[in-house]
Amino acid sequence: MDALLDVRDLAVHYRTAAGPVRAVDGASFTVPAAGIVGLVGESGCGKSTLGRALMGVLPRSASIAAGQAVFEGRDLVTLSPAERRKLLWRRLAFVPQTAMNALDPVQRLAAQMQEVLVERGGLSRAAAGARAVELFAMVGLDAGRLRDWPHQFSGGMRQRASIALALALNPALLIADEPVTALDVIVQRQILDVMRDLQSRLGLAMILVTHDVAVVAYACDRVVVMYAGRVVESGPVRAVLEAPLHPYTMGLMNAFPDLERAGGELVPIEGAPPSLLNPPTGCRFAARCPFAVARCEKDPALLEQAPDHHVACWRAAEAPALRPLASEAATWSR
Amino acid sequence: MKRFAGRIAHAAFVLWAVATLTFLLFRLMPGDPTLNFLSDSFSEEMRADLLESFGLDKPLPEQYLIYLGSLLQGDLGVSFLQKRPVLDILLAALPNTAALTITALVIAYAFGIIAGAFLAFARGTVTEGIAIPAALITRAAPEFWLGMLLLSWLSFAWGIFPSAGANVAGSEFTSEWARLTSADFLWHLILPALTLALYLQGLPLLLMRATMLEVLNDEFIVMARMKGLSRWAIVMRHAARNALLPVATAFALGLGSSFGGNVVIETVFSWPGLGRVLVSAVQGADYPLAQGAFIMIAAVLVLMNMVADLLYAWLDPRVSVGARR
Amino acid sequence: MVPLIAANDLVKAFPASRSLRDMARGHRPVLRAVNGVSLAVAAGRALGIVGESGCGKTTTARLLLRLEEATSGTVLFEGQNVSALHGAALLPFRSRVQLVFQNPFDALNPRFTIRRSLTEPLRNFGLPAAQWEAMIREAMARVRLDPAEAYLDRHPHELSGGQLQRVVLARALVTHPRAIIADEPVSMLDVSVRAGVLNVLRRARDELQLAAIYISHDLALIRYVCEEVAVMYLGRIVESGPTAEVIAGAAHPYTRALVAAVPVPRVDQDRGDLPIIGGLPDQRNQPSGCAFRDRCPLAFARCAEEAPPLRAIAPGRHAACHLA
Amino acid sequence: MPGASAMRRRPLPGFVGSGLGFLRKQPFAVAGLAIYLTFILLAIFADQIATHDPREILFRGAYRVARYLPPSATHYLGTTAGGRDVFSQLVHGTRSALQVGVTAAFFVVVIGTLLGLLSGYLGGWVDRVIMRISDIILGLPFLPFVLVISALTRPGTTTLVASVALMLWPNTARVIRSQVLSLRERGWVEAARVTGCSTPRIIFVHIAPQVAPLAALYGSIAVGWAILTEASASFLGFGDPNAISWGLMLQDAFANQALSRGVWTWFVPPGLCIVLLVLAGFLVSRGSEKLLFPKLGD
Repeated sequence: MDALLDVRDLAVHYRTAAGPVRAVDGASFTVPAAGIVGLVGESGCGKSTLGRALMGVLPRSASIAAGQAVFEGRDLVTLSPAERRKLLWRRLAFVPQTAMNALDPVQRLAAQMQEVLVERGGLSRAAAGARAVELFAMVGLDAGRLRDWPHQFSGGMRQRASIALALALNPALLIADEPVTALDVIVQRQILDVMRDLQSRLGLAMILVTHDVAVVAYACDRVVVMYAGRVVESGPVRAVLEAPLHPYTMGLMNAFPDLERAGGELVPIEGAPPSLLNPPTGCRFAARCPFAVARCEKDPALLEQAPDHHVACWRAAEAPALRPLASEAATWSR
Repeated sequence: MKRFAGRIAHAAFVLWAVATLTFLLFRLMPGDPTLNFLSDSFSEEMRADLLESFGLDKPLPEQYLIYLGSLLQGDLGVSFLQKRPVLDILLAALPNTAALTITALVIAYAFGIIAGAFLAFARGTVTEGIAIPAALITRAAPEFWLGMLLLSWLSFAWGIFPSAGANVAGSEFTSEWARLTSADFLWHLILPALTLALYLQGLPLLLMRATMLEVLNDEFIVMARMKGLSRWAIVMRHAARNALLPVATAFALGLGSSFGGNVVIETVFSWPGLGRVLVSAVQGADYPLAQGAFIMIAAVLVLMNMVADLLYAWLDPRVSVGARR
Repeated sequence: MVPLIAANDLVKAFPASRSLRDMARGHRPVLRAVNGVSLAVAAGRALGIVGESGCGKTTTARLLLRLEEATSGTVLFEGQNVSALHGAALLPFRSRVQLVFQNPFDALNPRFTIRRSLTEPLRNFGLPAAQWEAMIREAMARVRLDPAEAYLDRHPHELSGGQLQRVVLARALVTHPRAIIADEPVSMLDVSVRAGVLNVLRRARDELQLAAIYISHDLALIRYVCEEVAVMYLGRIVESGPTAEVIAGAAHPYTRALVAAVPVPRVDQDRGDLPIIGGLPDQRNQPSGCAFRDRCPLAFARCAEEAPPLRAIAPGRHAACHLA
Repeated sequence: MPGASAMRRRPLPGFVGSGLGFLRKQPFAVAGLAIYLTFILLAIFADQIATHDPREILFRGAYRVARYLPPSATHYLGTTAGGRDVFSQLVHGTRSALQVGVTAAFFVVVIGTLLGLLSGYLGGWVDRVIMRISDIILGLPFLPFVLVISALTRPGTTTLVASVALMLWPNTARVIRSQVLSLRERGWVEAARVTGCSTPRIIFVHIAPQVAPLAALYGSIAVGWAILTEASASFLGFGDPNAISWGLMLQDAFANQALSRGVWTWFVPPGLCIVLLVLAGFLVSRGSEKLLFPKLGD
């Protein structure tokens, strides 16, 4: 497969007084040249850190400890800051979470558009103005709103503006970090529709970081499931969500209340993710997994269990038999 | 517009309250304030005359109304000792204080902002380890003592700068402006302004550093880095502009409080400003002059407090521009 | 059905910002966060209030709890009007109606041990000290925090989100309330532990025959825990009825949009376009007539002239739409 | 939030542990506390440490006042123009500095915290009244006000302390108030209301402990302000003429041409002492600031 981005054994560590926190600890996945890849996992699983590591904007206390991330043939990890700057926003752009103040509060949207288009895109001021109007139209915003300040926008509009900014220079890959988390369902759906629509019209690749399996199911073509700093399962959305191979993915699917599935008890995953300060050896999920066996004390490798469907579980081959068990609450409550 | 009107009304209320407080303060303090302020050498008759000429023989509420009325007309009374209108004395001193305060503040904030921004990027370095305690020490030192040190060193020991006054005694000028721009005045200004600036720079420095550090952690700065913008653009266009909001407010506040806070520096350098007028009036029991000086200093303070608020609102669109649907 | 807790035409108006012109005219504009909400819940039943942020659902909950004073309207508890009670007179009501918070990381005093947090309500409501320990243990067992000793002497920062939310629920249950109001009880929790907390909540309601009110933006969650649902839009209830029926056959166009927008964790959703226009309007600039009409794909002339009242459309079902 | 769950679950050290960690991680605060301790010891043992009676006029020979003596083994810092021992005055000056600083700070903290708590939690007319009063006080120029009060009443330490407390409480009250405003919205305060807590109990049992560190921080800054104000007032001649204070020493030195005579052993040490004591307050507050607001740290 011809991958636009190939992440191999990437590790990101936070330095703390108590020792390194392994936020991302050997993550591997690929992103094809077009389509939306969902990066899904619970809070603290390392998915947001991973997105920031790819953009090269980790906080001071964090650093990439190992691995590589090959984007368009070049390793983002070893790239010099100057080389990376050339790629940023032109080839690789970012859409932040709405709740964060990702837009400069004391600059009008037009100025923030201009800045990117003129300084990074090399457009003339006039051309930049026209392009800004075009971009706003693409995400469904009125051109008149370019003159507004960020705080005058509602959450959904701010997110549309962020997407317009991200698409300004026609990037090849867009990383969106929880782009709809802080939004209400209706606005959430509208934003996801905008993203899907733009992806298919512009034919670019997107990584959609989210904690919500339903968002992945609605918007993504591929999915990468992360748990405690590692990728536990990845593949096409249909394969992974309809026939999950990893017990954690099975658990996630059953833990959701479903609008159309009636009553019955929800199936919780007991326990909590392990501390990433001193993560347990072996499979990270073993402590919460109802199907754990002696073998799970050793690390399972991320292997291609079915065509294009990778999983890191010793019992992946037994998945069809485990799936029905995983949908019963009794299995998980021990 | 509405904010503007509201803020002016608020300032007017505070001014009225301060004026009333001042009135009561000078009249209701324990002991007879008139005694306090009248020299022992006055005869009983002279005292009665004086009381009458200053309206002090009338009942308190009436005095209060007269007081407020003349205050509104800008009439602050006549000095006991100098026998001149208080306002004239104050207006003569005002340019000196203004020159000193503004010069010192501009130096202090120019230096403090640049050094503070620089220090925000020097986290964990030796420079920071020295600069922060040094800034704290200048904040902890009494202004007059800093002045004494500079005086004894640069004026008495090395004889570079004059030790007192704003002009060489007996110099004549065609106009007040000519005096303020004369080389002689500026030469006299350097030492007191430097002392005041040394004392004042700690605040903008520490404030700029702190807000800068806070802003640099903001998501929109991380976004600017992701956009591949140059370091200069990130720092100047995004970080500094946001970090300067509270510093600009502090400048206005500093202007207000320095007008009255210069008292000690003006004393050390015998600088003929408002603070010096106040101190000598209080010491010399010249109560109309003391009261007038106090009210003028308070008025500047209240005014600048208001300016600070309005400035902040004006600079920050989140405050000045309402949300739109 | 005798309602345990009920609201009658609740209104909460906040003063809106005034322009100089308003001031000159002595005009005091108000924002009605809650605009005439009536509801009733019987013991052992659960009502879900669903809507977007800003629709007034949280304010409704706070009015029901008497955490805020209603501008008009009444709250009835066990048939008694509690709207006018204050101070000590309010204590019996407080001990009977409890709240489960949205953010478990913020709902417990960080300086208190779990035991102290659970003791506070018992002390405040004047229960005899001899019973405290037993009541605390009962509550801890009910929320499945076992053994209780493992948690009681710890501080909130030592527990995970799921555990904290169970403690919050235990605190609500410790005084044996009759009604419980849960404001987005799992939205701050990790996906994998949400189900556990929801199960505990549902069991507690069944076992104690509580009247329960759930506030959520998530219809799927409401579907799981509530038999009845009320949909709110801009301070008003626009539709109510049995949850399954409302979801399957929504009568109000807003409800239909909400149902269509709820994300489901399944592939191959052919869900079509969202039947709604634009985003939530500014509350100060509501359209005439039906408040939803400028977003409604079905709006027609009458909607601009006349606000549709909430009326019965089928047994147990109400909707505020001319077309329902 | 990266690694948030890991952080969240990491048990914090107990009270003792955090105290020790505080000493290790906060060199600023440790330095500040050390300075405080030194001055406290100086004040307690002033009589033992001072070499002379600070008020005694010393004589050289039979009738010559021992003025402007250079530093020596008997007079570590020489003598004043009035023939008094500088070192002994310096040591005894510690007492009045600490007395002024601590009492003023105490009243600032108590008044400011109490009014801030009431204003922030109760809101309504209580809040409006308290805030209007603080607006008015913030409209009064600080030092001129203290001078006028001192001039109109009997000058002395009590007047100074009272006027400093009167002028400084609004700052503390405002900060406490805004902290309370945000605490009031916290879930656990709401929870206290729902679980039947009385208003006084919410204010003093639930909220007050949370603002105590902030109040202490403002207290340590108020110590410095009070000392500086006392020094300035004394320097301008509005202090207690009978007290022995650093400010009066500086005034004495200034009035007696110590500057032009270059008697730096007279006017440098009192200033240094003021700097150190005020600095100690800043250092302690900076140290505790990091402890209070770890977000500012890194």
